[in-house]
Amino acid sequence: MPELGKYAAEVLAAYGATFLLLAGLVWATWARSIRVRRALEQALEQRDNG
Amino acid sequence: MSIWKYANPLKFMGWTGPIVVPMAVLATVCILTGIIWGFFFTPDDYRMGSSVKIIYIHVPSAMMAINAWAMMLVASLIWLVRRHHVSALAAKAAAPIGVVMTLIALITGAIWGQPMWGTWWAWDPRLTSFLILLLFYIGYMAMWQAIENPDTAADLTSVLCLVGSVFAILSRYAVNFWNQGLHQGASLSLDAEENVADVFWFPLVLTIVGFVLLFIALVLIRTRTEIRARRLFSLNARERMNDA
Amino acid sequence: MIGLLMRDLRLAVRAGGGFGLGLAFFLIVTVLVPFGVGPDTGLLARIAPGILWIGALLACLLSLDRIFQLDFEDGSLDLLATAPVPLEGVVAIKALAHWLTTGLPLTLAAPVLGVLLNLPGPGFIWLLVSLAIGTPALSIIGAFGAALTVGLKRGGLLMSLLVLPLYVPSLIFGTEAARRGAEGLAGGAPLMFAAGITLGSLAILPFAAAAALRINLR
Amino acid sequence: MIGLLMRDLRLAVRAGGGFGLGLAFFLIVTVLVPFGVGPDTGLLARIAPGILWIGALLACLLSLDRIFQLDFEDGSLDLLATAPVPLEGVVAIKALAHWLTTGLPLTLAAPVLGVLLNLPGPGFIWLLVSLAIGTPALSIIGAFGAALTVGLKRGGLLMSLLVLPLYVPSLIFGTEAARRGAEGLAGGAPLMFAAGITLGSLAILPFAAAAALRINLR
Amino acid sequence: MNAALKVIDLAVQRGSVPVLSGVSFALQAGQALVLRGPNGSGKTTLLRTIAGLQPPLAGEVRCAEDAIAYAGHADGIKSMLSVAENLTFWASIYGTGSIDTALVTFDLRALMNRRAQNLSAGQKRRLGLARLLVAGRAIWVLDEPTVSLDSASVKTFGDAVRGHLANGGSAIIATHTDLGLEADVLDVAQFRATRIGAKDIFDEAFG
Amino acid sequence: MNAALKVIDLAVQRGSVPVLSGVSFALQAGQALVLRGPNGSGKTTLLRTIAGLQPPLAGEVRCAEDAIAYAGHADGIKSMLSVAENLTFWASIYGTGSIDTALVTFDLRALMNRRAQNLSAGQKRRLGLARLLVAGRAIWVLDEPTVSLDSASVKTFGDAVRGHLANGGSAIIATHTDLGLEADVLDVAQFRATRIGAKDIFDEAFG
Ligand code: HEM
Ligand SMILES: Nc1ncnc2c1ncn2[C@@H]1O[C@H](COP(=O)(O)OP(=O)(O)OP(=O)(O)O)[C@@H](O)[C@H]1O
Ligand SMILES: Nc1ncnc2c1ncn2[C@@H]1O[C@H](COP(=O)(O)OP(=O)(O)OP(=O)(O)O)[C@@H](O)[C@H]1O
Ligand SMILES: [Mg+2]
Ligand SMILES: [Mg+2]
Repeated sequence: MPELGKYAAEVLAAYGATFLLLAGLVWATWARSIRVRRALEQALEQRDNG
Repeated sequence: MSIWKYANPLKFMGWTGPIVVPMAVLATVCILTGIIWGFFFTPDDYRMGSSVKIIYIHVPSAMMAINAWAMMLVASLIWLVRRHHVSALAAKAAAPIGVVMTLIALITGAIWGQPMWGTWWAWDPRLTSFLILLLFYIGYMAMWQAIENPDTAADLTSVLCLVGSVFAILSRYAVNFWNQGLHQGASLSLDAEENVADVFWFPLVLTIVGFVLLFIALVLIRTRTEIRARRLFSLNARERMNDA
Repeated sequence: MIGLLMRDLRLAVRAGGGFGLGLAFFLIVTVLVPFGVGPDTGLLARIAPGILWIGALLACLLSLDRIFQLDFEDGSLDLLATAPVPLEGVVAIKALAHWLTTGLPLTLAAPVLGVLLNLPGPGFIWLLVSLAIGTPALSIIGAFGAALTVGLKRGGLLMSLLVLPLYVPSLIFGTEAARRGAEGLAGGAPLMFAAGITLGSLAILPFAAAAALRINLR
Repeated sequence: MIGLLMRDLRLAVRAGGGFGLGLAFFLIVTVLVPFGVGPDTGLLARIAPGILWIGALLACLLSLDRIFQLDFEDGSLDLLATAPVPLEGVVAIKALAHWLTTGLPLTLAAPVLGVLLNLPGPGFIWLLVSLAIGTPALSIIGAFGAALTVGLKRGGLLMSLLVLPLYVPSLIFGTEAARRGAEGLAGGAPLMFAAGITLGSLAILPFAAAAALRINLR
Repeated sequence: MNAALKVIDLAVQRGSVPVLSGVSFALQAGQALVLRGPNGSGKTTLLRTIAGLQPPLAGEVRCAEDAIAYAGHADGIKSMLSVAENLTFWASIYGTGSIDTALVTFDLRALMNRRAQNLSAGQKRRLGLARLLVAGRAIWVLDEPTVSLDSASVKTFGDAVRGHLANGGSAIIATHTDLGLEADVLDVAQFRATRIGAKDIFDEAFG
Repeated sequence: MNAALKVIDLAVQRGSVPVLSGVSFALQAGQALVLRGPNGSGKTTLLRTIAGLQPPLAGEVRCAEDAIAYAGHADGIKSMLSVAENLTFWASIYGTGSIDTALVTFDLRALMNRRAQNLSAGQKRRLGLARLLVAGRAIWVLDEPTVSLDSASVKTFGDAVRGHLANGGSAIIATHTDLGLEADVLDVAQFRATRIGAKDIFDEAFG
């Protein structure tokens, strides 16, 4: 860990907030991707069977 | 055959499938190396102290916030002129990424402003125009949300994006006129005098490249999702049609 | 087209007084501000041009959603779209009618309300001129926003959201001119910019708005 | 009655996001003010509590006209009036739904927007509390205004006109509490008055509003 | 037998102009009454008065409390809600049970999850009528219920009314078309209000 | 003789769902065509497409520029304007002359200065139809024009259509009731869109 001096709180807060936002974005993208893919597969199956 | 054939939804799904994962991996590698390099292996700035480390996330996100809108503008134009569905959906997919980038730039900037300027927020032109950009993003996304029919939504949001871009540029000038501001000038320019020191420059360029790659990877994934959702919509609608 | 303008003006007057109400809303916003920020006259004088411009802008905004919404609901818009008049013209006329019933009276009333907020003497003429030049842009931009959201239930709020960022340049140049005027400086430069925005919007937005209407009707 | 509440909340969310949009409007008003009055942070800090209260009030106001208007237009209100539920209850539930989708999110967002206007540190908590206590009055008074103007074309603007004076007491006590708080003083006394107004309105206005509705329906 | 609904010497107004006067009739349980009369003769005004939406000018409407279900020109349908959500809402308001019967009767099962926005004119009307079954009220007061319905749906509607009557309900229906119901017909044109002797103009104006 | 309106292999959509496909017919001057079909079969969608309010999914609508007058479920009447003001407005938009014939034909003379707000449902509809005469267009595209009209008014309307045809106009009318017109009947149910071969699945979704 480098010595951050008197700006430690700011730097860490900035990195922390960025990390949270990026993680949220990636998670949302991922989750929706999976959800939609499932729903589509189901719908196709239903159409072909029913 | 022109390059437009790659915009056919089926073709698009085909050629993007294999490149999504490598792209995401490459993005992660670039960002991580850049950040670790910058965070652990660069010295403090003589004036800003260790707070200079914020630059490695602030500048790339600020650039991507603007670039994402630019990409949406181009995609909207393509949709309006050539009516390639993938293009409209790519614009839709890019908006949430742009919002997050804008938010990161605003938040890191605000946090940085506290030690540097002694305030969280000042009505500096650069900051202000980012706030306006955020508003445009929110309006654009709200518009997609509010309209049920996907083609109507694509048309209307594209028109909004065009007009919005013109007004966003206008606001940028208006805001400059209004207040001269505290914010840094362009320091990535080739003009050596304003340039940041080389030690900061290399990791910064690396994170910027990483953010660009991340943006591309996310846009691809989200566009693929939107294509599937669009198809699902058609199937469901057809289904309801057949029931009736 | 004259027929359309006359009809819209008549409806604005009949439907509970288009003029009166826009004005009254403006008045009330202006009156609320001293309640909100406190009665210090020096403070009020400094914020007066800005508050008056924002008040005018909000009064304008509130009346926007009816530009096309009512005509859409009762089917008139369908009929106008199939009638032998260009939709661009319909948009322009409706924006004009909106300005005549909102922007114009607001402009004329602003100096009077300036007294309530202790607007300094030289500011009056600048405020008047800046509003006269800036409010037409508010109407045509508003017509564009209304056209975008016409089919949607509760489009009114979405429209505000879309339209307000578009209002920012006009607002900045307009208030800048009024503020410089109030401080006794020359506000010519921002006024020129405001005029440029108004002219540009008038030239381009009717087409964008007509396109949006066509999309919403189908 | 729970059914009515759930339906209204669902409609607010469906119709383009009741929450999101009220909030967004509030955000935009707050953002516009610096454009109007200029970027001087000292000046902004002084007017911040008042502007935030006025912004919340206007955001509330803009969403009022839909409390009854849509139900009136599609005939639901006729049917509710003949249904086995007291009209007073309908009014109260609709005001509650309005508060949940507007007043509550506005209250929670106000401190965040305070940052934009450089609201001084101690002001945040007072602002939050004064809004939490004051906004229910805005919703129920608004429901009364909406009931009075429900049948009228373009009643929206007339309603603003009727409702704004009724909002003045809440606004004065609310901002007074927030302003005293921001200056580091105690704002307890005005807060008590604001609470009194809210409770009084909640007790009386549902009856007045129901009476107004009955008259407007016939 | 006691009449479910009794109208005694009723006079109704619209826009403070008397439209009908001297209307009297009684409606028994199990009976349907069809109102006829040319456009503008006052059917809508009469029905709104009976439903209690506007006060009578004179005379009286006698019926049990909370017995009337009214359906007018406008359907009270929320376009943003689905068909099922619309009906469930009314079921919760009237405190009645399930919406299944209503859905089946008016052939709305297939459209159940469709937003009302996306219904055709006739489908919307069917949804509006389905509300009557959900309301569970004894007296139906219907204003041109079959507008934009196709002939199959008109028949469905007729069956629904017949079922309602068979269960001891009653109905009063204004219509211009033939519903195929065995019902008494009342022509409202005969009750047209004539100007009262203009003796005291001021009293008349404030009537 | 040249057809006034020619519809060639038309497919129409609503909410991006194909509703009808393969619709073809020709309408001669002086001819009327009645569209029939159960609720939700796609009559409204077809008429809106013919009137140019929405783009066809496939196929073509061929007719002269500015020849069509459309009248849909909603009447486009301003409730705050009087009957005469409403008509005068449309006359000025279509650049035609006087409104007298329209007022006389649809028996609106007496109501001329009444606000549209204060009309009954059928009177409003008559006002909506009177606009057709004021428009002076050759092809009338009408969606359930006789809703809420009494039988006398339906006859008046039939006469108006017959007069229009005699003058070389033509009309295409969707309705569920009998208008007493000598007109060809087209049942739209036969054109119901079926699923296209799902060869290219994405293209299908984006069709
Ligand atoms: C909310 C506040 C802020 C916002 C919205 C913001 C926005 C931006 C933007 C748009 C850029 C340009 C990126 C590009 O080159 O495309 C930028 C760059 C930069 N910002 Fe900020 N900024 C904020 C606060 C700050 C603060 C407080 C500081 C430090 C005192 C700062 C330092 C910098 C630096 C050093 C650059 C790099 C300049 C360059 O290379 O062009 N920013 N910021
Ligand atoms: N403000 C008013 N002043 C004068 N007459 C009015 C006013 N408002 C309505 N009327 C008239 O009252 C009469 C009754 O209208 P009502 O709607 O009850 O008729 P209706 O029998 O339902 O007709 P329809 O079959 O067309 O629906 C109409 O002739 C109408 O023109
Ligand atoms: N978004 C949508 N998704 C699926 N189906 C839809 C959508 N919108 C409309 N429809 C269906 O399209 C069909 C065509 O409706 P249209 O209004 O054209 O019917 P219509 O023949 O005019 O019926 P009516 O006689 O009841 O007026 C209806 O079955 C309707 O339910
Ligand atoms: Mg009627
Ligand atoms: Mg139809």
